[in-house]
Order: sequence, then structure tokens, then C-alpha cells
Amino acid sequence: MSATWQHRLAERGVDRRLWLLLPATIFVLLLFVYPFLYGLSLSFQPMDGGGVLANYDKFFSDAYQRDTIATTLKIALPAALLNVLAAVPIAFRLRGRFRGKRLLTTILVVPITLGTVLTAQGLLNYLGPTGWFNRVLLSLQIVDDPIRLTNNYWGVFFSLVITGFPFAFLLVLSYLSGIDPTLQRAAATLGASRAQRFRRITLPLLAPGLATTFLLTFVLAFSVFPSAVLVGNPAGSTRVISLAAYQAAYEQYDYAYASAIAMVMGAVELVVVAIVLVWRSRLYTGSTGGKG
Amino acid sequence: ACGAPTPSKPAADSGGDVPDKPAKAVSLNILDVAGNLQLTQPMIDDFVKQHPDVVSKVTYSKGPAPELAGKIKAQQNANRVDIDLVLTGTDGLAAGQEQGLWLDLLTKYSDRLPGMKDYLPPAQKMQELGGKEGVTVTYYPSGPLLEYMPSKVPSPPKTAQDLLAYAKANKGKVMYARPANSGPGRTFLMGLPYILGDKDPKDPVNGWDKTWAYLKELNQYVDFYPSGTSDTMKALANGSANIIASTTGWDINPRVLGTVPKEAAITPIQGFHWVTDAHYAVVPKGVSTDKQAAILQLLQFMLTPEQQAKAYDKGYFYPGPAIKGVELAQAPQESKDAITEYGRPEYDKLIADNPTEVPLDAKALVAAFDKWDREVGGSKVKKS
Amino acid sequence: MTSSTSNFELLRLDGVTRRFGPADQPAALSELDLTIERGEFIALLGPSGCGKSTALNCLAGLLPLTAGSIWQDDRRIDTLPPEKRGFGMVFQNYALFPHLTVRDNIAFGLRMRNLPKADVQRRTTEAIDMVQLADHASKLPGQLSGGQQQRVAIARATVLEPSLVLMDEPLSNLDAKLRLEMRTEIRRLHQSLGLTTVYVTHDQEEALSMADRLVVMRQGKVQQIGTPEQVHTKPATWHVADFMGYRNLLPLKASQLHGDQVTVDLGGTAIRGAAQGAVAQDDDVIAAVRPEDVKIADQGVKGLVEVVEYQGRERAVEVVVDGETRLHLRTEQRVEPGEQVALAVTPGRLLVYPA
Amino acid sequence: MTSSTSNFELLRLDGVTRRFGPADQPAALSELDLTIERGEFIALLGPSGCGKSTALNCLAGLLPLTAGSIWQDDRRIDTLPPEKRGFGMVFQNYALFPHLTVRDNIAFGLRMRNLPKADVQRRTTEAIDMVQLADHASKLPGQLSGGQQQRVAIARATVLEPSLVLMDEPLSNLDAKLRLEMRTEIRRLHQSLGLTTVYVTHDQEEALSMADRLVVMRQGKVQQIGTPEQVHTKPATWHVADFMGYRNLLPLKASQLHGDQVTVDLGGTAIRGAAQGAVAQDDDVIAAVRPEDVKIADQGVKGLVEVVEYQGRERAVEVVVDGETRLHLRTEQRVEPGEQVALAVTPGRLLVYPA
Amino acid sequence: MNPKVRSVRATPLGWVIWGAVVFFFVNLAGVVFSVLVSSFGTKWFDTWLPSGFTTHWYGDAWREFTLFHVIVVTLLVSGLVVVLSVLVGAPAAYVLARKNFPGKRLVYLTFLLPILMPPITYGIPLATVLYKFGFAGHLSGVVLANLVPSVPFVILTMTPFIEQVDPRIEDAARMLGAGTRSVFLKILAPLLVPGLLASGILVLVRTVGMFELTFLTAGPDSQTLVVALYYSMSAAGIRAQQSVDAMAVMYTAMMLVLLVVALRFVNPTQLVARVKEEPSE
Ligand SMILES: Nc1ncnc2c1ncn2[C@@H]1O[C@H](COP(=O)(O)OP(=O)(O)OP(=O)(O)O)[C@@H](O)[C@H]1O
Ligand SMILES: Nc1ncnc2c1ncn2[C@@H]1O[C@H](COP(=O)(O)OP(=O)(O)OP(=O)(O)O)[C@@H](O)[C@H]1O
Ligand SMILES: NCCCCNCCCN
Ligand SMILES: [Mg+2]
Ligand SMILES: [Mg+2]
Repeated sequence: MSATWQHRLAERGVDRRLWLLLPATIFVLLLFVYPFLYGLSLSFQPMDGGGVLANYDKFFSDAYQRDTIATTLKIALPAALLNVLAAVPIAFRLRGRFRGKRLLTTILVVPITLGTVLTAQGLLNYLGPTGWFNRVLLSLQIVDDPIRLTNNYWGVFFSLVITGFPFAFLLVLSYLSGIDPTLQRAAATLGASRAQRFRRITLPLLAPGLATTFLLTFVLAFSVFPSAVLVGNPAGSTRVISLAAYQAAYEQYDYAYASAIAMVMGAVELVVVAIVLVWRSRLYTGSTGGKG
Repeated sequence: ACGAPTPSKPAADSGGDVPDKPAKAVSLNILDVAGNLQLTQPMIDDFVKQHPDVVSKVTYSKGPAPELAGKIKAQQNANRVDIDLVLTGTDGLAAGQEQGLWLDLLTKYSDRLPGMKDYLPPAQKMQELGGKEGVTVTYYPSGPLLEYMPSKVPSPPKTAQDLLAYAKANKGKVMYARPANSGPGRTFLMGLPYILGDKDPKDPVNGWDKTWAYLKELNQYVDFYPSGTSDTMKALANGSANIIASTTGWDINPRVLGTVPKEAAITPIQGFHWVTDAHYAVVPKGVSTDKQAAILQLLQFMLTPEQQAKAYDKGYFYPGPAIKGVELAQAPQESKDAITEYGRPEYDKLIADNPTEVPLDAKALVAAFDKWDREVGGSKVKKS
Repeated sequence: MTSSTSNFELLRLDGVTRRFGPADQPAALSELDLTIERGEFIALLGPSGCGKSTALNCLAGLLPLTAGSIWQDDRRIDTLPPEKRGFGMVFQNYALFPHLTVRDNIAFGLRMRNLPKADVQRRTTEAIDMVQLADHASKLPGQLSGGQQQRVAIARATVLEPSLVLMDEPLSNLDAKLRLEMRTEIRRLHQSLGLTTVYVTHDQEEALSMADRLVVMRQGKVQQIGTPEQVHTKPATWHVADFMGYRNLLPLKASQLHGDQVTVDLGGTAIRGAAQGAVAQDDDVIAAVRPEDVKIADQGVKGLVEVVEYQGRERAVEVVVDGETRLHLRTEQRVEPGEQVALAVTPGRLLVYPA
Repeated sequence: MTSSTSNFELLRLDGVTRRFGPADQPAALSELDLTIERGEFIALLGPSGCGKSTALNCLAGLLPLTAGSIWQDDRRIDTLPPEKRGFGMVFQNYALFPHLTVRDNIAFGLRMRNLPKADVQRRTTEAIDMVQLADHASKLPGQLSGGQQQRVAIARATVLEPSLVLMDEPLSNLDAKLRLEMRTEIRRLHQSLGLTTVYVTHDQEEALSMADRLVVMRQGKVQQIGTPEQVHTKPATWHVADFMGYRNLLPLKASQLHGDQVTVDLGGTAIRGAAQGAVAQDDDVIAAVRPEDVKIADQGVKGLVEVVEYQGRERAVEVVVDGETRLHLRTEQRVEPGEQVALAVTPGRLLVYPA
Repeated sequence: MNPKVRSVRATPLGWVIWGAVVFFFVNLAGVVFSVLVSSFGTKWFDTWLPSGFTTHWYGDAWREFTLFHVIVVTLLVSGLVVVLSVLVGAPAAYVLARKNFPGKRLVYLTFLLPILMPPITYGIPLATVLYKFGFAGHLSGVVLANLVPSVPFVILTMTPFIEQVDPRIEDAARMLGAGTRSVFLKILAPLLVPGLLASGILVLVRTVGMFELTFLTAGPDSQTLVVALYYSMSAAGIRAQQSVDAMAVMYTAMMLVLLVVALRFVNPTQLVARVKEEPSE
């Protein structure tokens, strides 16, 4: 009878707690899925006529547009990786208790408040040819001519690191706090060195959090737009895919084409995300003892 | 007509006859996407003060131009237009026109705007670009001009070839911003066909052979193209650039503001035509007839000489007024002081002596940007 | 690396102290002096919260000392990090790695020592068999029962054959039969590998049967260190007696003394006991005797049976003497609550402590 | 809310089954049928991993059943969520709230019931005193010793006086003395509040002394349900006997039968035992006897002492008979390894099971 | 409580890491200060410092954009978005963390998409929907639009945090009579403080910085600071560099205040397991 059913379902995970999904699901369905499907269908209705896939065809057959994918990945992947990889050892060192920990943490998180514009302006001012950085190098006679660090790849990269690192750090630090330190101690008594403890115990337990952190920083970096324009070289080496979409939408007013580019963008991200999620799903996810 | 998200259907209540005067004082939401309020807000405030029976209150908001069309579109699709008047440059105007966002005010009601008869001739030409929807409120001849530091460039280039030679001799010291993001950048782009004597200055794809060849050559001596005019101004100021593209407004106003040293000088390029620019007022479809009535009154008010004199500002859109016979003397004191100090007497002569041309229409301009992006700006990728 | 640092002849704890709170509060572990010889099996014993786990953690290097020092022969080791000490530890709460299977948990330490794969495999399998978890070897800790988890913890620590093994209540979640088996197994490992073991337990019987020496603690302080027999038959204080199963602790008065024999009066009957410590006539004393040493007899101390609890073969009986003193005893006789009985104490089994 | 749903006369488990793996593997808990009367004290007993915790979790509503049903009088409750059943539970791993102090942990359930502040305060304090944690009331669980944590778990569950209390090895980390005290305390609560208790333990003595009925399990299946006396003296199978402390399980041959008396041959000596189940002449049987029921006598089965373990007053002795059969016994006599002894079995205490 | 409060350990790797951190921060300070100095400078050409100092860029921007109002709106919008996205997102994250159910992947993908897709794709139709139902043009519309990427963001960041909490603790609470609501409020919330804080702060940052969706759905009274900032930066026309700098500084200052307030209430490193913190490392 029905109770048996209930047990069957409960064993598969279907029980009343699923209702908790409802608000978020309704919300996303109402406010995202419809507009999104609209955008999707729009991408199949090319402004200048042509087949359903004309916009996609246009994008992929045009090297100038197609190359934006590689350009973007070349900026976003290293930046996201660096942010996460740098956040991990630093956060790891900030566990436990020591004097000034709170201050240090706060300082590390504060750059999150900078915002794209201040970062861009600051990079242009500071790293620009007559900025303090080059001035110092020049006066120390390390270089003879100012080095170009803005309006190129590096400008965008730095901007992504400045805005992305604190983000990654905050998440990683918090995820780290959920891992029971007793496990570290157990590993120590089994002869694991610091490095081994980190690699064998902390890292696997942190992996789900790292995956999420990487995804979010990657997505942020992948859709880099203002900084690509402001501190990059938007006509050239930092012509990222969101810029292509932006130009289609707001310079050529071809929303259909812009939608198509944005869909491509989402698809590329989805591929990266899928890879990361597959990796993640193969690792342990579950209680790490820290909060129980 | 495939805009986003759907071709707009005219909103319900804006189609009927517009009364002379609103039934009761209306409040207006004005959106500025061109930096035009810097020039016109004092005029509008004045109008509200003088005609409380027509406009009870004005709310200003500001935004970047590109996203404008989308916003209006969304409102119109939902039948809830809450922007009553948009102040825009040619870009926003054209985007809206293409999407059918704006009300055709002039076909029926041009008689309520007698001030439009007094437009300066080039302003009149700009008005024609505005079609039946946009009303020119401010005008300036713009450029192209070259701005340089006399201390660094004792003998500035006089011709396009001089400029090329200078750039070649001083790598990275000549700069203009990406045209799609920069007024002076696009003025420089649109001005070159006249200077170089191209076949069809209105056809960037097929008629600009000399221009593209010139730009590609110049490109060899350019390090990068900043994403905005401000960056070129900054480069000029701090010495990382010696010569940059400019316009009248971009020459005077930044020196007033202190972003560029006062000593900076300008030079025209031999044989140049002014590629003019203007700001327009447009009304989105869906605005009530009462509000339209008020807006018509407001616009007419703005086109009177006393009000137009305010457009001198601090050289922001130099000279600024769109109608004839508006003298600097009529402008507010601040304005006069700034222009006396930072203005350039030679402008009067340059304006009088050189022909004026309207800018490219939106479609051609987009094509020009695209070509520039691909062939000039984009070619940098392979080089470095 | 680890094995080299950890061979020793003597391990000496010198005034080892650990506080968690401010200095004016009692320390969790206070001035523990203890010398452990190589190959010894030491049990730490004492009531819950007395500092056993703290002592173990200090020894393992998991808790820094507040004061004192630890020496391995002539090397001071209390500043070494745990992984450099090369001791093995079974944690009270197991501390299993939640992301590793039973097998990988157990193999962890071996892998850390970079042993050849085949060795790791073999020794891990042996350890799994020892703790009878062959059927569960590829489960994650979260899929194990409590006792199974505990066994993984034991296997994980002992598979390394460390020269010193620290075990914190390693058998608390096992049933009697398995516990007996594991006891034997642990003793066997201890002896055959020549390990030194420090073993925390709350179970006197376990401690008595396994250890060479017992350390009885109370409120962070050592009460007595001695062989099982010493601690069992001659508890140093009535607290130790209490803890060692002298369930009858009777506040009485010493009436007569002969040498170290004291006579106390219980319910009108004089009983003889052995004085433990300085007892003078008419002193308040505490007389301690185990329930097993109180018998129902034909005559003796009179009392009223109040509670009878069945405990397998025997019955635990509570008898009230004099309307206030409660005596616990065990008997195989059938008695009923409300019955009147006479009690006798096995001679020589009553210990008398100064109060 | 809760109290209304949870008063009952009978609680009936009907074929309660829980699997963790695929259907072809043995279930963690298999077809448990059990009827619990209001006010009863039931102990679940069995080796590690036999399904005790699983049974408790099913009863509590924390694990959905794979099959079967649970009835409270005539109401089916196995689909009710745990918080609606109104049962109390002491978890094997304590599951204390790490962010709440001892006091707040204990007060949690009372607060959930929206009792007046003063009541919460009073009852919490009482419970803290009961588990002797007054000194630690404002510590966080992470600052407690293992045994202290366990006591918090007990107090937290019992302070609510729920009509059914489920306890999963609640005393496993306590020392003998405290364990005895807590036992008494739990029984007292059980009786004075008229609770119904289901108690999981690995400790036979605990089960025997506390429970009204025992449920002995093995590999997910019930082996025997009965009163302590029944289970203790008449284990239903040799597995139960094994588990109940019949440490000597001797694979022998039945030589003679008289009614339910069987004679078996041990080391050349014929011994009588009581047949448990169908035993025929010449059958392979398993003879079970406790170490306590094997005595060193003047004559009887001859054997060689092999191991002697000191266990307080008594010694646990292992004797080898016939060069292969091992007999465990307990004695107060001093014997030494290598000594030759004769053994006798207390009459009536040898049970003979079909093999 | 721990008598031996250690200091940051200095292993060779540690030195490298801290060295890199210090280098990063020195340069970051350069970046920030160059903007700060510029925003107070009258003119700043090819020199170490501006030729004079003034505060008028701030005053001008303050008046021109009626920044007081704009900041109030910004605070209101971001506060509401943070609270609502946590309220809606955390329960969903809970389900995703704790349960396996048919269709979980699809649900997960649905929550992932709003983060992956640039607002260009859905911004305009979303704004249309919000205008249709009368939300857009008001604060409520801005809040709703910003919730679209924020709710999934909370879900994604919170899921691993919830996975870390031992489910038996929840079981214990349920056995003590706590319903789902109490389990959330009394048990999970306190244990998830670091997670809630982290995702709350990040949602805040993203919301305050979200230009497109805000611009598309805001009315004249519901513009946020970032709209003014982007306008000042990229509107056609001339604006002094310093005035953009001043706006950027104000933007950052506001965020900083929000961050400091947030951190005052909750310490990000405050661990529930704090008493278990490694004493010796
Ligand atoms: N989540 C799970 N997944 C797979 N197997 C499980 C899971 N939980 C328990 N088991 C298995 O089910 C069996 C019964 O476990 P249970 O926890 O009920 O044992 P128990 O009788 O309480 O043992 P103990 O006395 O050791 O606590 C064990 O073999 C265990 O490994
Ligand atoms: N981190 C801590 N902060 C404060 N007090 C603590 C901390 N850890 C332990 N204590 C206290 O120190 C005392 C000794 O604890 P310890 O864990 O050594 O006891 P134990 O002898 O192992 O007890 P059990 O048999 O119950 O496990 C206890 O009273 C405990 O409350
Ligand atoms: N995330 C993208 C922000 C877009 C900002 N647009 C500014 C308009 C530039 N004209
Ligand atoms: Mg302990
Ligand atoms: Mg269990």
C-alpha cells in the first residue's frame, strides 16, 4: 500500500524534504527559464534571414569571432586556476589560531570590495607607463623603458586576479573551516608529513568546495567584460567572447546574433563545468567531520 | 524588423491627439544617455520653474547609450513605458529608430517647435538625420582635430602624411581610441575619407580605400588603441602620447577640468571637413499625450536663444547651441570665464572656413567599426 | 624516517602538565611523572574526565604541553611534531578518514612510509583480517557500524607496528566476545612485535588483565602507579579503591587498633580491616570492601534487602544496615526485597582508609 | 504536539527490514518482529555490526524501512518523520550540537517544546546534575572528554521524558563505577517516569541487569527474544550462547541420550549436559559452558594450564585438554602455566546444541 | 583559551607563500592608492603625485548623481537580495547536498545556467516580464532581477558547506522534536555561519556590481551606484578622470563599509569546530 511506496520513494530520496527545492525552482522557472528560452529561440531567428542555424554558422565560420573562444579561455582558465591554487595554501596556512589572524583574513578579503572600475582605473594609473610601478622600476634602473602591463593580456589578467583571488580565498577558507582538524592529527600520528597530510587528507575533503570555487571564479573570468575593455586591448589580444556578444547586441543591435554568441559562451562554459563536475563527482562528498 | 525581443507594438495611449497643454501638470522622467544634461539640465530646470502648471516635477536618470534600446524595448513590450524623454546622441537615436521605439512627433506637431526653424545650417543637416522622431537640442562641429603638447612636438604635422611620418619617427606616440568607444576616435575615422579624398566618404566598405590603407599603415606605429577618449587624454597629459585625435569639446573641456595641461594645443589636418555631431531629444512610444504636450512645450523652450546660450557650458560641446544667433555673451558668467580662459580664438575661423559633413548613418557606421575592428585594431593580435 | 627516531629504551614523562583554562583552575593533566620501559604495557585508568585522553594526546604530540617535558632516552621529544615521533594512536572518537575506504584507511600509514605496493597490500589485508572486517574492506567509514569503525581505528594504528602505540579506549564499542578476542589480539601484537603500549580504558578488568602496570588517575592527578595486583588488592587511596570496584565505601569510626589491623563498627557488629595509611583510634575512616567480598551468612551484620538485580548467574543485592548504610553484595542465593539477612565480610578484604 | 502522538500501549514492529545494498546481499536488518509493551525495558544485544543501531534508527524514523511496518497501537507510524514520533534517542556517536554548550544541548528539546523558561532551566539543571556535569555545564562539546560527551547525550535525550527512549550504547565510554551509577539512574528514570526503553548495548551484564526482555541479534536477524534469565540460562542457539559468555564452545559428539540429557565425551571423561534442540546419538554437537562453571577439582577432565591472566580477585585460566581442546575457566586458586589440573563442570550448566 | 597561541609558521614554502602575498598586497596597495590619490588630485600629469589636492570631484559627483539617494537604494537592494537569495537558496542547497533523487542532475543544471549565461541572453525578456507584472521600474523589480543569478549562486556555494555538516546532528535535533524549520534555524544556520557569510558577502558584491540587470529594470528612483559609475565612465561626453576615480572610490568605500559591518557581526574564520583547532600546527 501507500506506505510501502513511501518507503520506496524515501529510499530513493523522494520525501517531503524535497519541497524545500520548490521556492528556488519556481523562482528560477518563472524568472529565468522563460526569458532564457526566449533568448535561445531568438538565437535561431537570424536578423538577416537565413536558416535556423545561420547565426551559429556565422559565428563559427568567421575566424574573427570564433577565435574569441580561445582568447577567452586563454585568459579565464589560467586566471581562475591561479586564483584557486593561490587561495588554497594561503587559506590552509590561516587555519588554526594565531595572533592577528582575523586582521590578516580581513586584509585578504578586502580587495573583494574594489569593484571592476576601481581596479581598472587603478591598474591603468599604477601599472601604466607613467604609473608608480614603472616609476619605481625606472628609478631603480631595473628597466630603461616603461614596461607595458596594461592595455594588453596582462592588464586583464591582473584585474581578474585582483577581483577573483579574494573571492576564491573567502570561499576556500570557509570550506576549509568545515574539515575536522582531528583528521589531520590522525594522519600525523600515522607518519604523514605536512605536505602529505595536505595532499591526502585536506585536499580530497576540500575537493567539492574547490570545484565549486573554481567553477565560480572561472565563470566570472570567462564572462570578463568591463576589464577586457578597460585594461585590455579589446580590439586585439583581449577580444573576449562577451565582447563579441556585447558588440552584436549593443553596437550592431543584432540581438539574435548576440543571443547566439551568448549561447555559445554558455555552452563552452558548460563543457568546462561538466569536466570539473565529473571530476568532483568521483571524489568523496559528504560529512568531513568538522561540524559534527 | 527583428529587434529584441519582438518588434514593438505601439503602446495604447500615445496615439491620440496631443493637447496643447496637459490637463494637469505632469511629472517627467528624463533619461540621458549622451551626457547631454550637462548642457541642458539648467534649461529644463528653468522651464519647470517657469511653468509649474505644465511640468510639476522632473526626475533625471542617466545611463550608457548601448543598453538604452533594450530597456525601452522591455518597457514597451510590457506596455509600461516609464521613460518620457530620452536625450541621446546619434547612436542611441539610430538604434531606437531601427527598432521603432520612438514616437513620430514632427510630422504632426513640428509647428509647435518654431525654434527648429532657426537651426544653424549644419545643425539643420543633423536634424535631417534625426528624421521625424528626434529633435536636435545641441550641436557642435566636433572634429577631426589633432591635439598635441607643444613642448614635445614643436612643429606639429600639418597634413595626413606629416602625421604618418611623425608616427613612424615616434613609435607609439600617436594615439587615438577605438572608434566604437570614442567620439574623437570615430570623428577621426569618419573625417579621413575627406582628408584623403576617398571615392565615397559615405561608404566605408567600398569607398574608403585610401582611408583603410592609411589607417593600416598608421597602425604599424601604434602600440594599442585605448578603449576610451579619456585614456588618450591621460596619455597626452602624462607624456606617454604626443599627438592624439580630438574634437573642439574634447580640447577645451578637459583642460578646464585639469585632465589635460592647459598648454596643450590643437592643429587641423589640411583639407579636413568637420564631421558634425548633435544631441537629440526623443520620446518613446507609449508616453501619454498629456506628457507629449508638456514635452513639446519644454523642447520649444529649450530652442530659444536665451536657453541655447547655456549650451556653451565649459566648452563641453563647443560651441554647443544648435540655433543661429546665440552669442557667448548671452551665456552664464561661469561659461564665459571658462571659455575666455581655455577657448581658442582660431575656432571661429576654422568653423567658418571648413565644410561640414554629417556623420555616417548608423548602418554604415557599424560597418566602419566592424571593418576597423577586424582590419586595424584586430590585426594587432597577430603582430604581437 | 619515523622508525629511526622512535626506537628507545626508556620513555620518560617529567611533570607533564596541560591546562585548557586559566592557571587558577585545575589542570586537565597535572604534573604527570612516569617512566615507561620499552616493551611495557601501561594502562591509564580513571574516571571519565580525569585526563587520560589528555595524557595520551600530550604523549602523541597532538597537544602542546603547558609545562613539563617528555624524554625518549636522552632526547627531548615534547617539541617534536607528531609525525616525527613515530607513535601510533587509536583515537577515542576513531578519527577515520571519511573519504577513504576501510582498506585505504588502514593502508594510509604504510603508504606514507613508501613501502613497496605488495607489502602494503599484504600487511593491510592481514590487519583487516585481524579485526574481522574482510567483508567490509571497501566500505567508507560512514557505512560502518560503531564497532566496525572502532576496529578500523585499531587496525590503522597497529598495522604500522610503531614502537609506541597509544590506544584511547579502543574497545569501548565492542561486545564482550569481540572485546575479549581483540584484547588477546592486542596483547599478542604487543608481545610478538615487541611494542610498547599505553592503553587508556575505563574498564578495570581490561586494565587488570592486559597491563603490566596501571596508572590510576583522578582529576588530572596520578593516584597510584603499580602492577595490577598492587592496584587491585592495595588501592593507595579510597578513591582508587572506589574506582577499582570497592563499591562499599562506608564512613565509619575506627574503634580499635592492633598493628595495622583496625576494628570498625558496622551496624553493631565489629569487623576487622587492614589499615591503609595513618589511622588512629576514634578517627573517622572509610572502610572499603567489594560486593564480592560481602556474603550472606548465618550470622553477622544484620540488614534488610532492598534491591535485587539479576545479573546472569549472580544477583546484585543492596542491603540497608542500620537504616542508613547501604551495602552492595553479590550472591548466587535467591533473596527477595524486604527479606532480613545477615552479612559477613571475607576476612582480610576490608580496607580501612583515613577519611 | 509530540506527547499526544506518542502515548501508546503497544509498539509493534512487523517484519521491519532495512538494506543498504542490492537485494541479493544480506540485509543490515532483516524481518524484525517485536512487540513492545508500554513501560518495558528492552535490550538489543548482539555482536558488532549485527544491526542494532539500524534497528534503533528505523524505530526512530531516521532510516526509511525497506520493508515492514511499525505500529503504535493501531496507528501505523513508520512513515512519520522522527520529530513527529516523539521518541528520545541517545546516539552511538553522541551527535551533540557542536555549537551549543552542554546546558544548551540538554535544554534544546525542552525549548523545542516551548516550555516556560523557568521549567526549562530547572529540568536542565536537574539533568546536568544527574549526569554529574555541573562543573562543565558551559563548555562546548569539543571541550569535553569522551565520557563527558556521552553523558551529555544521555541527559539530552532523557530530560524530555519521552514515552519511548532509544539508547545506542549509552554507557560505552564510561568507567565501571560511573557506568553502574548511570545504569541505576537510567533504570530509576525508566521506572519513575514510566518510560518505555529500547536499549542497545554490547555488554551482556548491562543487558541482563537492566532489561525486562532481551533481543539477541546476529547478522541482521533475531536469534532469541526472552527475559534475561531465559537468555542467560537457556540460549536458543550456540551463537547466542557464545555471545552470552559461554566461552567454551566445544565441538564434540553426543554419545548417549536420556530424555533431554546428553552425555558428551571430553578428554576421555563423560560429562552430562542438557540438550538444546534436536540432538540424536552420535550427532556432532556443540557443548557450551561458561568459564565460571568450570572448576578446578580433584578429579575430572585432565588438562594442562597454558595461560593465566590476572583479573583482580580471580584468574582467567586457559587449559588445554587432549592437546587440542581449549577450556577457559576462572578460579581464585593460584595456578601456574604448565601445571596439570583436573576440571569439573558444575552440574546442569553444560548445554548441548546441534552443530 | 589555548595557552600557546602560535604565530604563523615559517617553513621555506611558507616564506615563499607569504612573500608572494606581500608582493601582491604591496602592488594592490599601489593600485588602490593611485586611484585614491588621483580622486583627490587637481591635476596629475607625468609626476609622482598630483600638483594639488581638492575634494571637489566628490562634491560634484555627489550632487550630479544625487548619490545619497543612490546609495540608499543600493544598500536596500543589495540587502534585500542577500537576505532573499539566502532564504530561497539555502533550502534548495540543502536538498541538493543531502539527497539523491531522480532528476537531480536536471535540477542542478537549471540552477547552474543562470550563472553561466550572460545577462544579454535573458536580460531584456526578463525585464519585459518584470515590467509586465509591474515590478520593474521600482525597487522590487531590481531586487527580483538581481535574484535571478543570486539564488543559484547561493545554492552552488552553500551545497558543499551543507555536505560538510554531519547529518546525524540533524537527526539528533529531529529526535528532540525539532521540525524542519527549527533544524534550519537552530542547528544548520549556526553551523553554516562561515558558509552563509561567505556566500552572503559574495552575493552582495555581485549585486552591488551588477550593471545590466539593474539598469534594465530600474526606474529613475531605483538606480544603483554601479549604474551611475558606469555612466560616469562610459557615457558619451567628457568627464574628468578624477571624477570617475572619485566615484570608484565611493563605490569601494561603500562596499568596504558593508564588508566591515558584515565581518563585525560574524567572523569568517570563526569555526564551529574552533575548539578543535589544531593546537600544534
Ligand atoms: N550507510 C550504510 N551503508 C552500507 N552499509 C551500512 C550502512 N550503515 C550500516 N551498514 C552496515 O549494516 C550493518 C549493521 O550496522 P549497524 O550500525 O546496525 O550495526 P550495530 O549492530 O549497531 O553494530 P555496532 O555494535 O558495531 O555499533 C553493518 O555491517 C554495517 O556495516
Ligand atoms: N579543549 C578543551 N577545552 C577545555 N577543557 C577541556 C578540553 N579538552 C578536555 N577538557 C577537559 O579536560 C578534562 C580531561 O579530559 P580528557 O579528555 O583527558 O578526559 P578522559 O580522562 O579522557 O575522559 P573520558 O574517559 O571521559 O574520555 C575534562 O574535564 C575535559 O572536560
Ligand atoms: N558585465 C558587463 C558590464 C557592462 C557595462 N556596460 C557599460 C556600457 C559601456 N558603454
Ligand atoms: Mg578520553
Ligand atoms: Mg551501532
